[in-house]
Amino acid sequence: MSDMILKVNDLKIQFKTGKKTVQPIRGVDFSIKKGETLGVVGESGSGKSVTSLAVMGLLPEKTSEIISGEIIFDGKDLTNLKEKQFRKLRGNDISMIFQEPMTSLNPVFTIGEQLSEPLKQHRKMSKKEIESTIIDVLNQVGIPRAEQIINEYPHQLSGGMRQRVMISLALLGQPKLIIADEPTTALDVTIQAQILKLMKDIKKENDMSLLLITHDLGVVAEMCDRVVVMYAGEIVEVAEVNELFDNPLHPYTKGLIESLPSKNTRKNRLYSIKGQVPKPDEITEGCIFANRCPFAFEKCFEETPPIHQFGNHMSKCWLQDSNKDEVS
Amino acid sequence: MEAKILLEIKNLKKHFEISQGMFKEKINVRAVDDISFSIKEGETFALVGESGCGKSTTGRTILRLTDPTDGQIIFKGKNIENLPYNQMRSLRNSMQMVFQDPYASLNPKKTIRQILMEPLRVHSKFPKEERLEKINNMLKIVGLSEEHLDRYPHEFSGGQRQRIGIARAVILQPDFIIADEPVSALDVSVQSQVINLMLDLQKEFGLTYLFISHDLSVIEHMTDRVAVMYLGKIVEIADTEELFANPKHPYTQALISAVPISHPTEEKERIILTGDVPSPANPPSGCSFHTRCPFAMDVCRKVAPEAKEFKNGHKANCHLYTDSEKKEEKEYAINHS
Amino acid sequence: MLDFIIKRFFQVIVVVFLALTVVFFLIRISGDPTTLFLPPDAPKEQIEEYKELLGYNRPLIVQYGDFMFHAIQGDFGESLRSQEDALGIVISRIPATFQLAISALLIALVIAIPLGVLSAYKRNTVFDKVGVALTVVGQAIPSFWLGLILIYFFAAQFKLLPSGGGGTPIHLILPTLTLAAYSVARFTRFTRSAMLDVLRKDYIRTSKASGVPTFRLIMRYALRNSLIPIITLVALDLGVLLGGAVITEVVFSWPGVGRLLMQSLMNRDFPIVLAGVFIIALIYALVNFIADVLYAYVNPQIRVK
Amino acid sequence: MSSSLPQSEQAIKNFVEPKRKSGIETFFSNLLRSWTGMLGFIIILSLILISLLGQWITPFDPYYAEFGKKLLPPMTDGHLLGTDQLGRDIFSRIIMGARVSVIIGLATALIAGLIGTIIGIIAGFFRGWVDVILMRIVDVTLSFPFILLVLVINAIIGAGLRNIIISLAVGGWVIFARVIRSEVLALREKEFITACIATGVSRFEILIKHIVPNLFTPIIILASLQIGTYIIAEASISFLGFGVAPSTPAWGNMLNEGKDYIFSSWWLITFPGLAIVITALGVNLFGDWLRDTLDPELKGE
Amino acid sequence: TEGTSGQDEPSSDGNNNVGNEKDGLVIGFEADAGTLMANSDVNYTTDTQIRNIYDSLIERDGQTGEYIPSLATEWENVDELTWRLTLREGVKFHNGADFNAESVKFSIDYILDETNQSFYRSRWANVEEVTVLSPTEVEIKTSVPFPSLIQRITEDLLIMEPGYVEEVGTDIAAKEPIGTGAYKFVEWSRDNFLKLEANEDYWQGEPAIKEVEFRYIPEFSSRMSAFLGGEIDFFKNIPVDSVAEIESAENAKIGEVSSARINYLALNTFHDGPLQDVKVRQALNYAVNVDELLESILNGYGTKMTGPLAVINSNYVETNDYGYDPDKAVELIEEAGYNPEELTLTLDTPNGRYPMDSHVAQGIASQLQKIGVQVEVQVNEWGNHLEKIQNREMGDMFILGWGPAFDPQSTIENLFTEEAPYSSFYDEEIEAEIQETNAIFNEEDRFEGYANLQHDLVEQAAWVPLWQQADLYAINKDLNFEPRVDEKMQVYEMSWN
Ligand SMILES: Nc1ncnc2c1ncn2[C@@H]1O[C@H](COP(=O)(O)OP(=O)(O)OP(=O)(O)O)[C@@H](O)[C@H]1O
Ligand SMILES: Nc1ncnc2c1ncn2[C@@H]1O[C@H](COP(=O)(O)OP(=O)(O)OP(=O)(O)O)[C@@H](O)[C@H]1O
Ligand SMILES: [Mg+2]
Ligand SMILES: [Mg+2]
Repeated sequence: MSDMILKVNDLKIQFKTGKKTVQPIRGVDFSIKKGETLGVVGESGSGKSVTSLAVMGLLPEKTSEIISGEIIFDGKDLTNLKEKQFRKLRGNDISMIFQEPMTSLNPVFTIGEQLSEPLKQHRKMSKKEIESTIIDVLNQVGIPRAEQIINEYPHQLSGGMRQRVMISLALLGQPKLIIADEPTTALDVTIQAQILKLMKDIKKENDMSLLLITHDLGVVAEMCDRVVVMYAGEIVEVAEVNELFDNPLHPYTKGLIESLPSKNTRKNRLYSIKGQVPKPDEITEGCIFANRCPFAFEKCFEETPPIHQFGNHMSKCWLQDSNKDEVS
Repeated sequence: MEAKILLEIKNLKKHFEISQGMFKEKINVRAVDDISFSIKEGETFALVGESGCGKSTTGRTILRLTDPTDGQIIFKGKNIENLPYNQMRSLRNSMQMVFQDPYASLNPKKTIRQILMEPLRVHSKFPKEERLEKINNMLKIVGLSEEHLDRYPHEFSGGQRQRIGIARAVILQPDFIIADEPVSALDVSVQSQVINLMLDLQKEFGLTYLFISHDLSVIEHMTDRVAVMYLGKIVEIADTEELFANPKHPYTQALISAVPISHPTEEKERIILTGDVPSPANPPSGCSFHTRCPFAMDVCRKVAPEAKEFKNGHKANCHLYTDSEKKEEKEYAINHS
Repeated sequence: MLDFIIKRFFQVIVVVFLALTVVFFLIRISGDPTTLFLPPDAPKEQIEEYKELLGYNRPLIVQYGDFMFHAIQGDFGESLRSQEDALGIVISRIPATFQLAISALLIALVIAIPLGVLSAYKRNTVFDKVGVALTVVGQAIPSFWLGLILIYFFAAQFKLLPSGGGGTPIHLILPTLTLAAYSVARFTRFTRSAMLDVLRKDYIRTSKASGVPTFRLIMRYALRNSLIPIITLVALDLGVLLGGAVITEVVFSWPGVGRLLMQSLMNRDFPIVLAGVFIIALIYALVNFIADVLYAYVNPQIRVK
Repeated sequence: MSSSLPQSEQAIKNFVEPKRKSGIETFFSNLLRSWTGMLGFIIILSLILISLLGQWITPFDPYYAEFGKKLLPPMTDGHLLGTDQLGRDIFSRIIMGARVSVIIGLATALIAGLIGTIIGIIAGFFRGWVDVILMRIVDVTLSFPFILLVLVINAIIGAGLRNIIISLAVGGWVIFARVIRSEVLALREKEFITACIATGVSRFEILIKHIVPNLFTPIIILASLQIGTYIIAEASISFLGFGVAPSTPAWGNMLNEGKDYIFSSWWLITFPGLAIVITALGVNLFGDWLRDTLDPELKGE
Repeated sequence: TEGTSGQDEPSSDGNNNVGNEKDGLVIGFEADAGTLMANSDVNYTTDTQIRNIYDSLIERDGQTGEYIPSLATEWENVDELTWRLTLREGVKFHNGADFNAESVKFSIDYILDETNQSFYRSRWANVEEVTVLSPTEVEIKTSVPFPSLIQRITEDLLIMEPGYVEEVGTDIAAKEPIGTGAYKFVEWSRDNFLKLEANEDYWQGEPAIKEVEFRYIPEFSSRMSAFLGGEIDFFKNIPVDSVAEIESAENAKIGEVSSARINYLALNTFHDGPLQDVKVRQALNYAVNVDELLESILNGYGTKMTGPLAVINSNYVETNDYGYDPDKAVELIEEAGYNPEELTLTLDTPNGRYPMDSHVAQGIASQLQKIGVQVEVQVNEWGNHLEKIQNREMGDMFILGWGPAFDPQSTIENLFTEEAPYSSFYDEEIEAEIQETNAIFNEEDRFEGYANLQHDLVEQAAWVPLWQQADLYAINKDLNFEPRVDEKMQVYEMSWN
C-alpha cells in the first residue's frame, strides 16, 4: 500500500524497572495515510507517548525493548534501524511536537540556536540561509518579531509562543509526518484554539501527515480524519472520526463519549465508567477492559478478544463476535 | 423564594510581592484585583478563567489560607477577613476545601483513618466512640470501604485519593466547600465519577459550592452561576445558562467559542484571540483585556470599565455596553461577528 | 546588578564581622599567649608588663572594641612572635595557598568533568560502574592519609618526587594530587548525576528528535545545562579545598595560609589567627560571590539584559 | 546471573503478594536488592559490634606498652597487624579505635542533628526576624571551611573526646539547620499542610503532627551522610594533633604517631588509614543507598 | 656511633652532588625563624639560623661548651659590678661598616630598650649601663653582682650594625639582616626557605661552603624523605626509631651528641600532697628505672643523669645515684604513711616536644605501677603544658626539658626556687642556700657552694633526673659536621669532603 506513510504492526514494548519488567504496549496496530490526520486517544498511561517515542526511535535505550512488531515508515522498518540512520530521519522525515512547551526547550540556548539544529544536521546551508529559513518558518507559525525572538531565551516567551516555536522546529525539516503528543494539553483553551487552528492550516499548506495524540475527544472531533482509541497499552477501536462518534463499537469508547458533560443533562449525574485504569502490572487474563465493562460476560475474563473488522471500523471486543451477539 | 446569601465578597484584593532572584527588582503580582460577588446558600458558584487569572488565589483568600491585601469577606453575615488564626480555626468546620492535586493534598505519612479523624478531633465533632462509625459511613458514601482505613495515600489511585480529599472536606458537614479544580488532574473516565459524587453530596447535605475550574463543559454541566475572571478581575457574572446562551463580554465569548466541538460534524463559530495572557505583574492599562480584544476601542486602553448590569443579575465589565445609546447596535455587532 | 553587589557586599561584611567576633572571644577565653613567647625564665613582672603592653589585662570588651577599631582599618596587630604586621604575614602566604588550591581545582575539573560526562554517557556499563565505585572510594579516603601514602610510594620508596617544601612545580605535584583527589571523586559523581538529570530532561528529547547526534548532544547541549549546578558545587567546594589545604599544607610542608594558621594556633599567635580567619572568611565570601555572578552568567534565566 | 536468582524470586514473591509488609521487612528486602547498600550496612553493623564488644575481642591489651616488642611487622609474635612504636598491638588498637569513631560519628550526628533540626524548624516555621537572625548565623558558620572551623574551635577549647564532639557539632549543625529549614519551608507550601489549615488544625499541631514526621526522612538521610564526614574530620584533627587525647587509641591519633615511622614501618600508617577508609566507605555507601531508596529527589542536594 | 653506611656504591645518585664539586648546603629545618632581627626572639629556631649571619662576642666550644673568644678577645671583671671586654680589630659588617664598641653598646641597648619588645630583656635587667671606652673596649655595669653575665653575652647577644639599623629601620633590618657572620643574607621566603651566601671577607677566613639554605619542613616524614631523596643535606631531631633506617641509607650517616638539654620528671611540691614528703620523692627516685627507659624507649640515645646538673655543666659534681630499687621505694612510701596500692598520682607530659616524651611518661607510669602506684598520664598540647606549669596548676608530676644548661646558677635558680615553677620544687632551706651561693663571686667558693647544692638537691629528691638528650642528626655522608652540644648549626664549621 503505497499511500501508507506509516504502518505499525503488532508492536509490543517492554520496560525494565529495577528487577521487574512491565509491558505498557501490548500489541498495537495502526496506519496513517499520506495527508491524513490520525488521532490517538486514551487516558493517562494508556501508552500513547511510548508508542510515539517508538516511532521516533527515542525510547530509552537501556531500559526499553521492542519485543515484537514492525514500524514501517515510507517502506522501511524502523525497529531495526541503526541509531545513525535513525538520526537522518528525525527532524527531517519525521518530526515531533511534545506535550510540555515549558520544558521541551533548552533553557540555556537561544531560540535561534535551537532552531538551527535540524538544519545543521540535515541540510548544508550557510549561516545566512539558516537564519532566513528560521525566520520564514517562525513567521509561518505566526510569531511576531521573529528577528528578535531568535536571540531570546525560552523563558522570555509565553507558553503559547513556545509551542509555536516547537511547531516551527518540527516544520524546519519539511517532514512527511509530524507526531504531536498532546500539543495543547498544557495550554489554556483560548491558546489551544489558536494552536489547533495553526496546526490545521500548516498541515494543509505543507501536505504532511499528522499523528495527533490526545486524551481530549473534543480535540479529536475537531482535528482528525481517523481515530485510534487506546486503553492500557492496547488498541481497542479504530474508526473514521464521524463513525466513531456516531457509532462507537467498543464499550470503552462508548463510555468515554457518554461521559462527556455535554452529552448529559445539566445538573444530573453523568454517565460514568466505574473503576479505574489498570496499571501495567495489574493486567490479567482476558479482555483488559472486562473489569470495568458493564457488558462483560464470562468469556471476557478468560480470553483476549480478537480484532473485529467492519469495513474501516475495527473493534477489539467480544461483543462484536458474530457468534455471540445477544447483548445490545 | 429568595435564598439567603451565604458568602459575600467585597472588593477583595490579593497582591503578592515576589523577588525575582538577586539580579532583578521585586515585582508586585496582582493575583486578585478588586473583585466582588456573593454566593447564595445551596448554590454552586463557579469561577472560570485561564491559568494564572487568580481563581485559586481567590479561593484560598476566602478561606483565609492566605491573608487578603484588602477587601471584605463576609461569611454568614460575619466579617472574617481579619479574624485571627485561632478564631478562624473554629469557623473552619463550616467552610472546607477540596484541592486540585489529589497527590499533594494528602499527607503521605498518615493513614486514611488519621486523615479523616483529624477534622473530627480538631473540632470535637461527634462523641469519640461514634467518630469511627462516621468515618466508615463517609468512606462508603465516597465509594471506599472500611478495609481502606489503615492504608496510606500512596496506595490509592488518583480518583480514590480525590474521593478521600472530598470525604475529608465533607465529614465535618460544612455549609460551604470550595473545590479548586477538583477534577482537572483526573482521567476522563474517573472525572465523571468525581463529579457525580459532588453532585450527590450536594443533594444529600445541602452544600454550597464555590467550584473553580477552567473546563467550561464541566461548569456548564454542574454550576448555577458563573464568574469569569481575567487577570485578577471579574469581567462577567451571570447565571450559568444565561452566560452560555448569551455571553456579553468579548472575553467570555471567546472563551466559550474556544471550547473544542463535541462532535465532528458540529459547526462552530470561532473568535480566535490573538496573543497571550499578559502577566498579572504588569497588567495593561484601562481594560486589561484590550490587548487581545477584537473590539478594542480607544477608551478601552485608558479607562477601566465599570460593571454594567443586565437582566437577572447578569453583569459585565465592558465599555461596549456602557455607552447606553449604542448598546443595541453593539450587541448586535458582537453576536453576529 | 549594582544593587545586588551592594547587598552582597554588606552580607560579606556582616559575615566577616561575625566570624571575627566569634573567633576573637573564643580565642581570648582559651588562654593567654604570653607564656609561650617569653623565655621560660622570664620573671612575673615581665609577663605582666608584656600583657600590659599587648593590652591583655584590660576588660575583654575593651580589648574587643580596640581590636575591631583597628581591624576595620586593616590593622590586626603585630604577630606576637615576629612583631610584623599580622595581616601582611597572612597575605604573603595567600599566593602559595592559591597556587595549591587552584591547581588542585583545575586538575579536579580537568579530570572530573570528562570522566563524569563519560560515565553518564556510558551509564550502567562496566566503565560507569567501576568509575562510580572509584568515586565512592575516593570520597572515603581522608586526604592526610592519601598524602602519607603518596609520600610513602613516591618519595620514600621510589624517590621520584619530593615530599614537601614549596617552590618548584615538582613540589606541587603530590600536594596537588592529594588535595584534588577528594574533589575529583566528588566532581565526577556530581557531574555524572547532573548529566544524567539533564539527559532525562524534555528538551534533550527535543534535541534528539531534531536529529542531533549523541556526541554533539552531550558536548554542546547537555553539558552546558549541567554546568550550572556544577559551578555552584565548585564554588562550595573551594571552601572544602581551602579547608583541605590546611591539612595538605601541613603534610607536605607547603608554605601557605593553612600551615601558618595551624602554627599560629599552636603558638597562640592570636593576631595571625585572627588575620587568617579574616582572610579566609573574606576569600570564601568572595568566591561565593563570584560563583553567584558566574551562575547568573551561565544561566540565562537570571541573566541581566 | 544465577546467584541473583533467589533474590529476584523473592522480589517477585513480594510483588505478587500485595500484603503490606512491615517497615523492617521492606527495609531488608530493599537492602537485599542493592549490593552497595548491603555492603555499607554490613560494614556499619560490624563497626558497631566491634565498638561494643571492643574489650572482649582484642587479642592484646591495646594500652599495654611492651617496649621490648616495638615496631614488630604484621604477623609476628601473634600480632596480626604488628606493633607500634611502644610495642602496643595495632590490631587491638584499631578495634578500640572503632569505638572512638563510632562515638564521634553518632554523638556528633545526634547533637548536630538535634540542634540543627530544632533551629531549622524554628527558622523555617516561624520565619520573620527569627529566621533572618538564625540564617545569618548559619551563613557565618558556613563562611568558613568546615574542617578549618572545627580545627580552630578544637584548638581553642582544647583536646579530648568531649571537646571534639562539641567542636564538630558546632561546625556541623548548620548543614542540618539549612536543609531542615528549606524542607520546612517546602513542606509549609505543600498542599496537605494547606489542607490542615483549611481543616482547622492548630499551628502547633501542624508543626508537631504534620511537619515533623515528614522531616524524619531528610534528617536520617542527612545524618547518615554526615557521619562519614564527622569520622574523617575527627581523624584529620587528631592527625594534626588537636583531637582526642594522644593516649586514646583513635585512628587519627595512630596515624599521627605513626607518620614519623613511614619510612621504616609502613604498617603503622597503613592499617589505621584503611580502617578509616573502610568505615567512611561503609557509611557513605549506606547513606547513598538510604537516600536513593527513601528520597530519590534529594539527589541534587 | 658514627654512621657506618653500607657498601660504597659509586655515588652516581641522580640529583645528589658528585663529591667535591658541591659547595652548597641545604639544611632541613623544622620551623621558620620568627624574625631575622638579632636579640629579639629567644626561640631556638630563630637563634640557630641567625647565628650564621651575626656573630656573638663570646662563643662556646662545640664539643666542650667552654667559652672561647669570638668578637671579644678578652673579658674581665673589674669589680663585682663592672665587666670590661676587649674587642677584635679589623672585623667588618657585611655592608662594609666597621665592627667596634659602638655596635656592642648598640646591641645591648637594643635589648634593654623597652620599645623593642625584646624577649631577652628580663634576662638583662641587671645590666645598668654600657660604656664605650675606646673603639675596641666596652665596659658593662650591672646593678647587682651578676656572675652569669658572660653566659648571657654568650647565649643571647649577637652584634648588629647600628648604622644600618638606624638607616633602614627595624622593620627592614628584621627582614634583611646585616651582621659580621660567616654568611650574608640573600633571600628569605616566609615558611619556605632562608638563603645565605658565604661572606668571603669573614674574619675567620672564607667559609668552605658557599651557599646555605635553611629549608622549612615541619613534618618529620617530609624532612626524612627530602633527606633520603638528596634534597637536603642534613637535619636534626630524628626519632630514635628511625636511626636504623638512616644508617642503612647509602649516602647517610648519623651524628650524635649528648646535648646540653636535660629531661627530667618534676615532682610538684607547690601544693599539699604526698610529694611534699621527701620520703615519697625518694621512693619515686628508686622506683623509676631510668636505664630501662633509656634502653627500651630511647634505644640508648641519651646520657643518664643522677643529679640536678649534667656533666656538661660547669661546676658539675658527681652525685649519689638512687638506682633502681622498687622494694626500697615501697618501704619509703609506707614509712611516709601511705599505702602504695592506694596511691594515685598524675603525670603530665607534652607530646613531641622532647624525644619520645609521652612514651617516656607511659613508661614511667608502667614502672610505677609495678610498685602499686597508679599513675594517670595526661598528655598536653605544648602551650597548655607550659601554661599549666607557669600558672602552677600542675598535678603531682610532669615531664619537662631544660636547656641549654651550661651554667649552674641559671639552671638551679630557674628550677629549684620558689619563684621558678619549672620543677615546681620548693624547700625553704634549699632556697636560702641557692640565694647564698648565687651571690658568691669567688670561683672556688662558688664551686664549693654549687657542689653542696647538688648533693642537697639529690638528698631532698627535688626531682627524678632522667638524662641529657641525645641530639641526633641525619647527615649526608660527604659532609663534615660535628654536632655541637649547644644545638647550634654553625655552617662555617662544616665542609664537603
Ligand atoms: N521509561 C519508562 N520506564 C518504565 N515505564 C515507562 C516508561 N515510560 C513509560 N512507561 C510506562 O508506560 C505506560 C504508558 O506510558 P505513556 O507515557 O505512553 O502514557 P500516555 O498514554 O502517554 O499517558 P499521558 O496521557 O499521561 O501522557 C505507563 O504506565 C508508564 O508508566
Ligand atoms: N504564593 C504566591 N506567590 C506569588 N505569586 C503567586 C502566589 N500564588 C499565586 N501567585 C500568582 O498569582 C497569579 C494567580 O494565581 P492563581 O494560582 O490564583 O491562578 P489560577 O487562576 O488558579 O491559575 P491555574 O488555573 O493555573 O491554577 C499567578 O500569576 C500566580 O503566579
Ligand atoms: Mg504522554
Ligand atoms: Mg489554580
